[in-house]
Amino acid sequence: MSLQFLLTKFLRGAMTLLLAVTFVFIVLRASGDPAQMMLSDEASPESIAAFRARWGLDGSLVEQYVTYLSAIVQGDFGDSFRDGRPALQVVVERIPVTLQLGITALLATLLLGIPAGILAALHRGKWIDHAAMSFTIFGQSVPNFFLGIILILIFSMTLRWLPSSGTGSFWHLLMPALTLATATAATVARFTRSSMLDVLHQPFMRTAKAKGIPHDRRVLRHALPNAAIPVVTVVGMRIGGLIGGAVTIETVFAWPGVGMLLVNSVNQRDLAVVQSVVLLIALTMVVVNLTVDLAYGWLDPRIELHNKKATA
Amino acid sequence: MSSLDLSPVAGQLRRHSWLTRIWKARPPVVIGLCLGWLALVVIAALFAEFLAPFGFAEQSLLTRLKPPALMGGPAQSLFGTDDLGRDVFSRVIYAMRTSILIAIMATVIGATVGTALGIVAAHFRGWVDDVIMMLVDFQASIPFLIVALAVLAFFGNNFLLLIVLIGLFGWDGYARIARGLVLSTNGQGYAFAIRTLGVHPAKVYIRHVLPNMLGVIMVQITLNFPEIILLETSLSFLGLGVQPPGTSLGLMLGEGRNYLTTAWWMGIPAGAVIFLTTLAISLVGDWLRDMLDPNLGNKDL
Amino acid sequence: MVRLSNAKGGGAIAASSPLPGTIGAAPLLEVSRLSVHAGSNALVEDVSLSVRPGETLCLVGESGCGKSLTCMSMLGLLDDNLSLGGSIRLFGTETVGAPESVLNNLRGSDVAMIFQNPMVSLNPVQRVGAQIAEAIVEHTPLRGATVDRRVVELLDQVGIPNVARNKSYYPHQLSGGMCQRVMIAMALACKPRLLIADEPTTALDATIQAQILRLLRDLQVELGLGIVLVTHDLGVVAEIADHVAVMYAGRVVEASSVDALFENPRHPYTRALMGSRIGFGRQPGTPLDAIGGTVPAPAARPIGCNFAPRCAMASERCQVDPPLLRYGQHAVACHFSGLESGVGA
Amino acid sequence: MTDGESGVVASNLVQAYSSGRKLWGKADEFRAVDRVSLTIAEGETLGIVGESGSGKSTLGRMIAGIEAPTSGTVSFWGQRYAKVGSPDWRRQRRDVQVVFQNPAAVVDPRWTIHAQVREALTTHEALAASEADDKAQAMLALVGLGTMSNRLPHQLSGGQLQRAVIARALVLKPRLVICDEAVSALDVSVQAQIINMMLELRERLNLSLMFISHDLSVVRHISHRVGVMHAGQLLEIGDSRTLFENPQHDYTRRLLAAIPADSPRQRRERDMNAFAALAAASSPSPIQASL
Repeated sequence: MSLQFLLTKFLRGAMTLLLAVTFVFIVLRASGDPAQMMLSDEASPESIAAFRARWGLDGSLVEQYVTYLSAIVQGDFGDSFRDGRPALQVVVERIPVTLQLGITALLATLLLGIPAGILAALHRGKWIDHAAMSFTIFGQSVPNFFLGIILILIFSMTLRWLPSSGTGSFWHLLMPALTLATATAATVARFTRSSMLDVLHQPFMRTAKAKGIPHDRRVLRHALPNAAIPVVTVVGMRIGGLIGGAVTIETVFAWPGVGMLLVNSVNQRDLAVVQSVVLLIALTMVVVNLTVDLAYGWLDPRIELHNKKATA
Repeated sequence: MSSLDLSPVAGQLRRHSWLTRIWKARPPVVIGLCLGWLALVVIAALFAEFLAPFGFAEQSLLTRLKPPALMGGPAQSLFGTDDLGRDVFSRVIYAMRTSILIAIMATVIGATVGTALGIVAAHFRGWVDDVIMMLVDFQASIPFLIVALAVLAFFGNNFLLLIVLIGLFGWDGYARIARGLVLSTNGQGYAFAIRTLGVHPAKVYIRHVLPNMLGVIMVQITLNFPEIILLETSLSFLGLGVQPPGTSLGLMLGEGRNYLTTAWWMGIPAGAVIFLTTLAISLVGDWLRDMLDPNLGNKDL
Repeated sequence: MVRLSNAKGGGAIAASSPLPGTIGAAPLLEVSRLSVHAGSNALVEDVSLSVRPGETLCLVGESGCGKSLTCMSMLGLLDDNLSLGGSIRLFGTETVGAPESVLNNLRGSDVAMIFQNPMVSLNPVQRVGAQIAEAIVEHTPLRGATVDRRVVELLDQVGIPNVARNKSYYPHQLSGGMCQRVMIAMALACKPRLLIADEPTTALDATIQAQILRLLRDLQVELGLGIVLVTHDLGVVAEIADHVAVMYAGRVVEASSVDALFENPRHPYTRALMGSRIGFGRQPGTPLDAIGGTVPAPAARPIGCNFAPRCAMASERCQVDPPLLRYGQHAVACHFSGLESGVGA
Repeated sequence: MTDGESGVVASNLVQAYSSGRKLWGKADEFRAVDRVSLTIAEGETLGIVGESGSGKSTLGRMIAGIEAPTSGTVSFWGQRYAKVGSPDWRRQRRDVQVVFQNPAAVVDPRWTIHAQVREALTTHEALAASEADDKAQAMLALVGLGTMSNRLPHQLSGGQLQRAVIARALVLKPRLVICDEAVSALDVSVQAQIINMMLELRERLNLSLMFISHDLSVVRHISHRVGVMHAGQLLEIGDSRTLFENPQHDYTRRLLAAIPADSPRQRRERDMNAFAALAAASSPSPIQASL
């Protein structure tokens, strides 16, 4: 990986963040008077005036944009009107709980999706392939909130094995994490399978066979490293899906994380909090994408192709 | 020996498990069932007034939370009644109409906007391409449900905004595909070759490029449509999509969630309809892809 | 030399061997009555050939004639959905129907193979040196620094400059010609006795093709390799072959020593191929002796002689009665070119 | 078109690409074609040979006017090409046509070949429907596809499809046709059919031809004059016979030496001669020099 490659990716991430901030700014300005919206109805005229001054709402649109940007950069996302604390603080408190759910779901995605995809590709046309593909069709079609409710109905209400809501133990985590992971695991499995099949039909796999390398080692040394390259991208993309899914799943299982906070804040129009959550998620996604790009550059030596002249 | 057509291969039909045989039989049986279900959904959405025994807002406080007809409930309520005594079966039919209508309109918006922008990006290249692709990347990098929630939080909820918002979900996929196809045919492909005959680019796009793109766009629609249904039902489930007294499949499931222990039938039928519909479209889409690209067999996505 | 066996079990008819001391040596490869089927379609039918140490056999024909399938089947590299019939013996070991472990012991050690498109035939995410080392470790007891020395030696042998640097490059950092040299080095890694080359120079520029062919010839003399080389180019045949088998629509239609074939092509298809060539002996601007039509698809092959629909000499008999290959020093599958029968055209 | 000057005169053509977008510093400039000048007379066939990456295709595209040169000019029967994509440029397409290597890539897979030939015709001529049909049919008959005019591209073999593409180009009655590796992907027996057809049609239609190929034998067979491209430059250009019998440039000699032998006997003679020359002069043979 060259410096050029890294810098390009960093710039792209910064660009996405700037776009996200601009997007929120435009929505904020287009939707009416932010002073009215960001503050509660009972706010005094003085506090409204103070708010306007602080956010630079007296100036031109360009000035407002600049003020807004500098506030965001300093970590000032406004105050939550529900408890008056800085919105960012309200959000950050919830992160650990959400992270617990998200990371468990991500692990479940990888541990279910990738092996299922590899096995399906290696046994193409056999029952294991069809079982895996049936699971992926199911996983991609079932709405996660419906799956969650059905699981609650079966395991909490009827069998009474698992708690239907709340946090605290592994048993609390099990249903939400699996529900959240189902759709992403399905996508990852499908993609892994097609990527594997693609690689298995590449000429270099035939070369490895002609070299006399036994089947298992061909798969391990030649197929997997090549198939991993596109899978990394799709896993990165599905993390966005996990974050989106977490919003509904947290609501279904009353999981007190960022997702539930977002839904409640939208319902109560606690705009400072909404804006913090959106920008925080944008930042997360930028970091995720950057990580994916780095992994990509590490896995695929051809990334250098554009930067380094091929010799000999 | 890539020029050989090796499609009819008897060797593959050796030992097969029952699962394999069911899978092989998929086109006639399972796809038939899927198409049948989708036809039912469309008919229900078109003729909701005639099919539903009751109006969707018709309340009857005397018959609240009655179980489905086959489980001891009143005979006229097939799926039972909800907390306001409304007939769940009738409400599911009306909810289908809302959800399908939103999904179709949103798909049309997304497919049109996306395809058009993709073609524009590929035709003009340069900064136009850069800007459009930057927006595509942006859309792909932020979970759309979050964006939708933010917009709804700021603008408040109304039906038109909801449709436009959902319509903008997935346009990036169409744009990417259209751009890729146009670039490849413009580069060394037939669109380029036909232009060097002196044919006007607009004619080339209308006569040649668009008709050749339709198959791929259709496949993208079968991928995008279930996602759109899931997005709308998710939003409605969270109480941020279709608002009461209107009804939608997601909203019904959301309302029924509080009665899971006492009256599970309030939400489950709506959830089942969502699931079956997205499942049917996904299966038909898979099958369509195999039909459109026989070379891929069923190996690809 | 090529020996063409048939059901009567006719013995080998020895042509002069290119290398002294190998006359009568046991064949490295004996293919007899090989067929490849995709379902009910025969892609390759009744192909018999053999190769002895130090000689080069060229399989020549246009696309769709089955030459690559024949070549792939020699190392058991066909797709699972193709079924193999007949017999392929490598150093006396039958490989048709043999377990994978038997084939794996032969592949890359005693028999090596190189392919048409070297750029995509190498693993894109592994350094070329490591790919050669992998073959060595698989088949020899060499380990560690010894392997590394052997890799350097091999790359030197195939004429790669600046080995120390180039062995740690990835395939995409090398040119097509360099990649083919790496493929050849990999093939030579475990001192094979037989090299199978499937259109090894087709994807390369003319000057690179000349270099690679030269390299193969030199290595053959040096190591006494037997070579099977598949090509569609009669020029390549003229450059490198000792013996030639011309294939058309899945069958061998003519087989002989390279000199006999060029001086006296006897099958109408071989003559048509020669006529279509634009050699330097031809007056520029004059019409070529083109034949009409194209090679029939496997499912659309005629009942009689496969070439009959394009053949100027075809008679009624050719339409219904597929001619068999008459074995001999110069074997031909044509009703009109029989040596013994004396039926003239 | 003015008839004051006939044929094509290209002078000092340069095509420079910058290799990749750089974030900082100056992008590396790569000259695909570097100061090439040549002429093609009316009715003449100019062959261009070169290996991959020599710039021969880029040169062809500039002579055809489908790619504007970075600098330099092309005079086409006394006229300059209009801006690529402009209405004037579209009208000029009638006079110059390009035939590419892969015919399947340059036809609309959903249109019959007749419809595609007809479209080319009606783009430039306002014809009655039946007249356009007849002319397209006549052109297809001329290339030997008279009975197959209603087929879709995938129903034709590679050679037949290439004939259809040639028909689509020739129906416009162009002055210049540029064949860019037009027969390279075809089997030899089919290649011979197409070459014979081109030889016949260029006489009948008084075509100027630019025949680009990596195959020296094919180029030699069809061309009156031949140019040799290497690394973007036109190393030498001249009468076909002279160039092949008495090459001036070292690279041309290397190219010629790389042509496979006609027969095994010729190969042995050549190798003997090379060995004798090596022994005599103890200087490396052309093949070794390039190793």
